Amino acid sequence: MNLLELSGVHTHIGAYHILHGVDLAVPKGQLTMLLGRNGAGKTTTLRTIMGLWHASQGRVRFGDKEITALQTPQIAGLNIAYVPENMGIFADLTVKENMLLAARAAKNASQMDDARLKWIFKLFPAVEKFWNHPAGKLSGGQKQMLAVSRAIVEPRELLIIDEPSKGLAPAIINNMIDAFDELKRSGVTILLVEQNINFAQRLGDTVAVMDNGRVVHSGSMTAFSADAQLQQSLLGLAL
Amino acid sequence: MLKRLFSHDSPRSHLLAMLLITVVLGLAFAPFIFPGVKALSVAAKVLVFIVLVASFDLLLGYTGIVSFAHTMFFGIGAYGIAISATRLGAGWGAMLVGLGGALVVSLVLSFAIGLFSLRVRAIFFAMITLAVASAFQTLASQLSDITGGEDGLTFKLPELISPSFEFSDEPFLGVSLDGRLLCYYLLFVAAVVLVLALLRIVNSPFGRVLQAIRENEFRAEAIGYRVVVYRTTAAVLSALFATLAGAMLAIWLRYNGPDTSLSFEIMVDVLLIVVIGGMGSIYGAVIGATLFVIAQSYLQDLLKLANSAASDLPWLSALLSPDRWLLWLGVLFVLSVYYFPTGIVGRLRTRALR
Amino acid sequence: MKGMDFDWKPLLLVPVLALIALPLTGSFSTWLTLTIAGLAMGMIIFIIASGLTLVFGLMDVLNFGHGVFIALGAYMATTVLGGLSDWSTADALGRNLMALAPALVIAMVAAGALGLLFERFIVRPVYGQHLKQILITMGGMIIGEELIKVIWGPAQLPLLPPTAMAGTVFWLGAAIEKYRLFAVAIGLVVFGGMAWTLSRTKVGLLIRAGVQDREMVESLGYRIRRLFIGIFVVGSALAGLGGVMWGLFQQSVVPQIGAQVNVLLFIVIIIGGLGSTGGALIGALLVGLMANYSGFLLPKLALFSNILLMVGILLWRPQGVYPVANR
Amino acid sequence: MLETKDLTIRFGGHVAVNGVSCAFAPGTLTAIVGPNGAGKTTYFNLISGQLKASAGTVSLDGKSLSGMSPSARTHAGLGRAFQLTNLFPNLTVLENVRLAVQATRAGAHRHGLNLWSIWSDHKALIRRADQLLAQINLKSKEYATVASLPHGDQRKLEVALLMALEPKVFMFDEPTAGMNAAEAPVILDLIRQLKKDKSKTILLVEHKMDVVRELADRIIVLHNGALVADGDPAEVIASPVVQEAYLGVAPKEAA
Amino acid sequence: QSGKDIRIAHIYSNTGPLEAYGKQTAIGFNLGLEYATEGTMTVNGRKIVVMEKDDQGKPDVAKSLLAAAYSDDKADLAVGTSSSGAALAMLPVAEEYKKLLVVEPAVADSITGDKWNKYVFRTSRNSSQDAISNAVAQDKDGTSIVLLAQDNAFGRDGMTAFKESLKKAKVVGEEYLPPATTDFTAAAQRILDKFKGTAGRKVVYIVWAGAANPFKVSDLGLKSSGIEIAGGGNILPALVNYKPFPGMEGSIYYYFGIPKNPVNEWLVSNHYKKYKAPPDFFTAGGFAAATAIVTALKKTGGDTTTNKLISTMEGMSFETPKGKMTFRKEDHQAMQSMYHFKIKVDPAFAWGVPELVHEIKPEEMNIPIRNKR
Ligand SMILES: Nc1ncnc2c1ncn2[C@@H]1O[C@H](COP(=O)(O)OP(=O)(O)OP(=O)(O)O)[C@@H](O)[C@H]1O
Ligand SMILES: Nc1ncnc2c1ncn2[C@@H]1O[C@H](COP(=O)(O)OP(=O)(O)OP(=O)(O)O)[C@@H](O)[C@H]1O
Ligand SMILES: [Mg+2]
Ligand SMILES: [Mg+2]
Repeated sequence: MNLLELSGVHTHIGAYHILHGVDLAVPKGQLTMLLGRNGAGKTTTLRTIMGLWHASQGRVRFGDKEITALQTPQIAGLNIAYVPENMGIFADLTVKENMLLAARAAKNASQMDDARLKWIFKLFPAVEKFWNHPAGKLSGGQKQMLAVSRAIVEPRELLIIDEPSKGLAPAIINNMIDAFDELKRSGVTILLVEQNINFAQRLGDTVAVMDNGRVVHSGSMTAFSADAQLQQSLLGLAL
Repeated sequence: MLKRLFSHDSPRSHLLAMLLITVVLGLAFAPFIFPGVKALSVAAKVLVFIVLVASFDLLLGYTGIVSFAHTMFFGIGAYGIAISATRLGAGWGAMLVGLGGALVVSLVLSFAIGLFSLRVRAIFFAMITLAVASAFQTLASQLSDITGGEDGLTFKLPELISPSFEFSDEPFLGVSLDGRLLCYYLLFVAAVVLVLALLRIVNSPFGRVLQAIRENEFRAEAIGYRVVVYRTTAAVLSALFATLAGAMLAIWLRYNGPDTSLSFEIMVDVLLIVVIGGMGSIYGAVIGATLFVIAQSYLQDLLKLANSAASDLPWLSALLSPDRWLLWLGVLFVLSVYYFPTGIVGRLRTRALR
Repeated sequence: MKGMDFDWKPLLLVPVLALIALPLTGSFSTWLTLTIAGLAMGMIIFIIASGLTLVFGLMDVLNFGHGVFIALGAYMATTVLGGLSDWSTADALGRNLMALAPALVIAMVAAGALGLLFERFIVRPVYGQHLKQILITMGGMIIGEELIKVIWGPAQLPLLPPTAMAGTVFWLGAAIEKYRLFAVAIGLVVFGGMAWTLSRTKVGLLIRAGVQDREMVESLGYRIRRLFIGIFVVGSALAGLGGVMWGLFQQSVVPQIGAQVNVLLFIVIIIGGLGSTGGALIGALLVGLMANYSGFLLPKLALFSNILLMVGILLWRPQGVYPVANR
Repeated sequence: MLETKDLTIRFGGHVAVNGVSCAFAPGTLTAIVGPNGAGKTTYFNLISGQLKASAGTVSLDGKSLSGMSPSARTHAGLGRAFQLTNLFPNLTVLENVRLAVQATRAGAHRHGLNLWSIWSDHKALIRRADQLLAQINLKSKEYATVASLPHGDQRKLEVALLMALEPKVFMFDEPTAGMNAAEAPVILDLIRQLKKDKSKTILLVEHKMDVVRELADRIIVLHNGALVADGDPAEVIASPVVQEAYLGVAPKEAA
Repeated sequence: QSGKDIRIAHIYSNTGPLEAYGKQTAIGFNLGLEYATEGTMTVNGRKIVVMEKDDQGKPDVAKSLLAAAYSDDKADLAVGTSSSGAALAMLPVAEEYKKLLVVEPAVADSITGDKWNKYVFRTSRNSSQDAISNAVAQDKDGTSIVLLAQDNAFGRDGMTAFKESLKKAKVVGEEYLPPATTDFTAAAQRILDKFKGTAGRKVVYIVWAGAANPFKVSDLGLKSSGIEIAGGGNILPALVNYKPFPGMEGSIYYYFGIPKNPVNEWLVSNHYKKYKAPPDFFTAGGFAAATAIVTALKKTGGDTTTNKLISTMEGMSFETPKGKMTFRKEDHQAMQSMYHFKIKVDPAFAWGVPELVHEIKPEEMNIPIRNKR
């Protein structure tokens, strides 16, 4: 069963026509990799799902609900977490405050789920270390960790993440791979945009490749990994 | 040749070019096309505002500094002429002394303010200039021995540009050839020269760097531009041009007072004109100032007409009463932000791109 | 954690200023009169500024039209108190309050309602764009002022405090207007309410986050739109309250009553640091004290005392005493 | 020769860069690696002048740079691309590069402010900018505004600005982060070409070990602000500190 | 000539901070014309046409409006305006165009003083008249006075004239406050200090224009030290602040209940009829300007030649709601009565009612001539 489904989605930004009929299915409980060259429209697709830009044509379905025309807070309220490409860190707020905002159920820091925080601190030690620091002062990679931590501070049904591994040291990337694996096992569905091939191969269950505002290939990761020619033609290189 | 005169900054829209030509021709022949003292006063005010607004755009539109102290320099220019004419009498020498003095004062003040602008954040800077400008206005009305206080100064200028001077008894094309006419053309020439100079400055490599600083000051510094120097220079230049605009105003009015050249109202008008015209474009200042000053000057007359037309609807006529012209000016403020987010110039240029 | 300790230095500014003034004023009772009057004046200024700390300090809306709500509040009070003049001129505190309470409430409701309209038609298109905010809110201000003139006329209207709040009490030889004591009480309530709400709920955090990156806050599932409307309305209502208090203090209202205090309010908020309720209170108290001390010692200086105060504070702390929002 | 001596910076109690002394010779590409938050970007910031050191000095060819503003250091020959893209968002791609070209030539403060010539008369600057755009495959987008570029193209432009400065020292901070695997080679090729010019000093912060392995002549490792390893790439990568703290091979708490 | 319209430009603040004042003047002026022409709006067969113009309280606007009125609209003469600054800026225009300007209601002394020219007449009182009449009202043996005024030309000039004309009372201090002052505590403390060691009656004499209520100084320790406050008259909304001070004395330019003459009766009853309210301070002034002009026009037989009008008006007397006024030949200032009043509280009125103590006739005031001819 597909938790999220886009059919024939067109998106315009101002006068520019960016997405030209995206069809994308994200199966429940799996990790879907969205690949493609720079400018293929991956980020735009994610933003369209989140309602940050609205589809001019086509439909977006989540569960059994059509979300095409919903507003962003409503969409997020359906238990979806999103990590944007630019990370969306609130630079003036401390790390703690950033996390607190992501924890919708908590009214103040003491109400955040301790066990889950501990888990996060283990994955991303920097989040704990800089708990009371302004998030704007973090290093590039630390910000990226915070952005991902925010998305997992509470259990969500769907995680949508735009390039989480950029700027992270290999050790941390390993942590993150473990984390996503764990989340997946607990039943979370994940939609990931990634450039890091290694990352993609180790985690992906299904794969979709975009080019020029369309999904030009979709299928299972194993099949895709095996077919070097397909990779070459779609991504311009072999994995 | 013509292109060089305009520093290769073409209007990039036929409609805009037509509008500009209309405005320039209209202003050049204003005394003959629009007879009457009032029309000439409006035209003169347009000239002054074109220079004032263009100078402000150098600061706001090109450098991205929001300052409310611009009218302060406008006022300094006006007071320079007013005070020297009052003290030294109605001579050309006195005018030059006043102008020179005003320029020096503006230079020093704007230099200080320009340096200060780097110390605090943008909003704070804007608010500080607001406070400084209001303090300066208070100061001008307090120093009544020099400035004439709140009543201001009425003064005489050289005979040649005074209304009483007639250099021909015969009216030419129905217009009497007097000092007022000469004065108008003095302003016209000054405005043309100053606007062309500003155009040159914003289209120089220097002007381009200002835009870069506006966009991302941090990166501009990183690629090797000394932001302090550029910003301060822009602040000083813009202040000097505003001072000249102030002098033009005083020469035309032969009067100056705190409300006339220092009030916050003028500052807001200038801001609005920049936005209506289109920020970051000297042409925007020209078009914006023309439209706004004309609208402002004739709004009351227009309302008189509307009011009598609506006289059988009492509530409507209360709103359309000429007494409430400011209400409609306020509406104009709101609508122009709604409908001209990129200003007239921006609008016309995007249209031309289609 | 370092930097998390409470920063107490700015709190000392108020007593330090008062102590510096003590030897200069010469007589103790004069000093006491000036100090109490200054603090009370500061409280009144705080009440009018409180709405703007929300709207400008937290929401980052450079609202030059804030004065409209102040004026509307004051004018509503003239109407309500005029209608209830029997009660407000009665020589009994209870009945005075019965007249004043509806005046305050109606003023706040009216200003809040206007705030709702203002947010929808004036502010909404220009969130995040300072320059346009300045222009469009100036436009809103002009429209509001003119409409007030259409409704209430252009002339100055009297607005006298109820009988029990007129006059003076004496304490240790210092003359204290009763009305100021009332204002202090209201100011403390406003301060307490705001400080509590902002520190105990996520509201303050959400607004600061929303100003920086509205999309991200929405992506986290918060309806930031509604919150912004709500805060704007509260800010406007507080301005309405401030208008009543200011009008009663001046004992008269003119349509420009709001515009006249605009610069002062911005100064208070800058001194306090953006978004800080406590900072705004300190800023307001300093402004009130400075005005009284300098008015007594050197009246000429009183004209510029606010600006000198602001420049002084900014040289010490370029972001104001307690910056919350970092812009 | 770029040299730092005891370079240190503290933020409150936190020492982000801790007494780093290191010299970088022309003709070598030094990769700087280390866990997130190790102080790599901060080290760059200290060298290029965005941050003022709490202690220590920076010098280039024997001339001290300490106390110079970032713009002065740029003129002294330091060039820098940023980790988080940092461009002129509402100007066109061409204009971005042209400004960087201009900074090194006409209009730079050394030559006066240049406020009385017309910018479009400076044809050479525009030609040079065009040339650079062609080199990084962005020529087709030269009139697009930067804000509308996809992330990957913005990263490329970031590098183009650095190339335009023609510095003696190139500092790259994760130039290929977020860049598509098909596009990254364009940047890597550029760096390879630079390496051929033996007068250039190149510093590269990079998390992708395959890239580091291929390009680096030398690796230095920063950890908690301190320089913990320095030397030949193969050796350093094999060292325990890198294996554990950085690559996380033997899982142990990092940072 | 006869048959052609007589064109009068009336420039006043129809908008801007002085809007309320300007509106009163305009009403008064039109009522005055109606009264003086007995409702015909004609003099000698020539119809009077009034062109109303709004100077927004701005001197530069007033100045160009006047020039446009004389030149574009062919006005024969002009009346205006509310703000002193604007009126001062208008004076040279009258001289340039060699046309008559009747100043009303601006009060600055310099209008008929050093900035005066022969085309300028003024029906309104000047600051000296205000100050001197107030001095007459306060000038008693054994009185010590502290002056409290705004720190601007209006405040300082008024106080100088006031001081100069005191004979018996003694000025023990002067306080000039920023015009925007709202908190008077500091001033009250300074005033208390100034009275230290004085005996006898103690009075603070206040000249103030603006929204804040300076009478609050009384509450800030002055009343309890036995210090009285005093001030000149004002418009009705401002007289509300006088209500808590029954018995306070001063002098006023006009209050509708004071003058007893047919003109005022006509004005009050017609104003009530039309506007359901009594005429105010500036209504009377506008009225006086109108009667002055019509009286002059009647004398010239409708001739609007400027020099003719000037020579007619110099020394001319005319009837106004304040009784007879006379343009002094030397400086064209209308000599007029002022009213020494005492505040009474009457529950029927929202304001403190000024009751006439004594009409101060022009002869009782020695108004200096300050212009140079
Ligand atoms: N604000 C905008 N205005 C105009 N065009 C835009 C805007 N944002 C993106 N685009 C265009 O939309 C297209 C798709 O961009 P998008 O950011 O979705 O690509 P992407 O696949 O995420 O690329 P990358 O891997 O580099 O992040 C690009 O051609 C880009 O130029
Ligand atoms: N301005 C600052 N104020 C306080 N702390 C800072 C500041 N800048 C950096 N830091 C801290 O210094 C440390 C080093 O940061 P830096 O950005 O240099 O790391 P980095 O090695 O570049 O990491 P990454 O690989 O994640 O980019 C981090 O822990 C960061 O939180
Ligand atoms: Mg992307
Ligand atoms: Mg880094």
